Amino acid sequence: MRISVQSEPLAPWGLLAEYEQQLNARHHGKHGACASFVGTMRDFNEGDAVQGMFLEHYPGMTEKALQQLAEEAQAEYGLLDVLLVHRVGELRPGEPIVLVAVWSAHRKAAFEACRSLMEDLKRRAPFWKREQLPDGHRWVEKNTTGY
Amino acid sequence: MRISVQSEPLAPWGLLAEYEQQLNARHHGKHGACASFVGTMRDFNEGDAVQGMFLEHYPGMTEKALQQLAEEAQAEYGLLDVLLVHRVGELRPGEPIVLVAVWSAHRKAAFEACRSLMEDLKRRAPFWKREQLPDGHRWVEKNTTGY
Amino acid sequence: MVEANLGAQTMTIHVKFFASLKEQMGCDGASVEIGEVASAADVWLSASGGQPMPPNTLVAINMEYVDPNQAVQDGDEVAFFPPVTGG
Amino acid sequence: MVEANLGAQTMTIHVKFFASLKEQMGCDGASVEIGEVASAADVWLSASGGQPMPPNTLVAINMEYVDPNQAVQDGDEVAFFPPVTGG
Repeated sequence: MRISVQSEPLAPWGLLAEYEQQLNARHHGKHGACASFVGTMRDFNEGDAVQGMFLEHYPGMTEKALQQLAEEAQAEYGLLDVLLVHRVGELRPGEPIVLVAVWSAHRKAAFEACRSLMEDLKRRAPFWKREQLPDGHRWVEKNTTGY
Repeated sequence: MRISVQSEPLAPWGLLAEYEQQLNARHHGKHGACASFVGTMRDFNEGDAVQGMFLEHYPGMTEKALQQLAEEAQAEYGLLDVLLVHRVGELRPGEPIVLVAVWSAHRKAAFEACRSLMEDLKRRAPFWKREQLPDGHRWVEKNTTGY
Repeated sequence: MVEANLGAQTMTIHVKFFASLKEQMGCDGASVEIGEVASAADVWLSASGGQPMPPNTLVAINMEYVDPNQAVQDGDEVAFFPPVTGG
Repeated sequence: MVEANLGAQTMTIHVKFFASLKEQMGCDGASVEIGEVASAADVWLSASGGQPMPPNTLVAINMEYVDPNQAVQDGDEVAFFPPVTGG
């Protein structure tokens, strides 16, 4: 399991390729399924053009909360592994914000765990988005529903 | 949209990285969500050790069926893009069999479309698995349920 | 077609078998001649030498899934295969 | 603790504000001295100069979510923030 919060640009496919090499060394042939999700910054939200975003977090608590969520999902769905990386700081449209990937023996657990982990992250992990609009900034007040 | 069937080893993360570059050129900032699934050959099935696998397909119909499934999912979920790659021929345990990736504005559509497309593929795309066991081979008779 | 009622014409149908069905039939396909009013199920009987079609066999005409009772046309490619197991 | 009934001791609580609440309070945190029986909500009142806590404010003590009525201990880090919007 690897959990991280980073201010550098997030390259999800490179991270996955790299992580999966280690993972194959640990349980080659045991995982039949990997489900992943990448959330990316859009250039629109609630009908407005968005030029940039600042992602604030709570250093210490954010990592701890992500770790708890990943461990809960691993236990609940019997996952073989979890990779969870979240971006913070200043972002431009088109840049990835979050990567959630889970590995399991069968696909049902992978699909369900990936989605559930992403929803839990949105509901419980301490991150806050401030959007830069043409005429000022605003804090995003709540996430869209995921189900 | 890109659909392909290949007998060469399938490197899902490299394919995704490459495909997403083209996709960003087309609709940069429009997709907020990418859900993907990679199915990998396990070294066990139904309690038996599996040493290798041969994946047969129906050249022509297989590609046509995958194209139809991808177009149906795109229409039903309002997807921005779909990448679907399936391996055929001789495989070893640990090798990826299939990659399904979908892009959409919001995560609900991406999660649902990715899973639904994968289930439709399992139900309708003409592929057949023959497993190499220690004492001979057997055709897989049906897939496990995904829901 | 004008010939439809003559009953003397035959159609050429290109038959394909896949996976376990190919092993069972001992070949991956054949061309069969069949009367001009025929279904995919009739094609099976002709191509298999009268064997019953295994339960759950899937049928495609020209690479589209069809019901076994679907009529075939001259020159059609008719495929028979077991339940699919990809992904 | 023996001192529990004396009422004269105080606790030092490290307060943090995040996001819109940080902007609203004009600072990202402070250390406050508070009586030795106090809840997170009491810490809010002390740190905010008596302002009402905005609806939906989330509260964490030592980086764990808690109910605002949860008691605080000397040296605790108590954080107040709006609904989270990551991912």
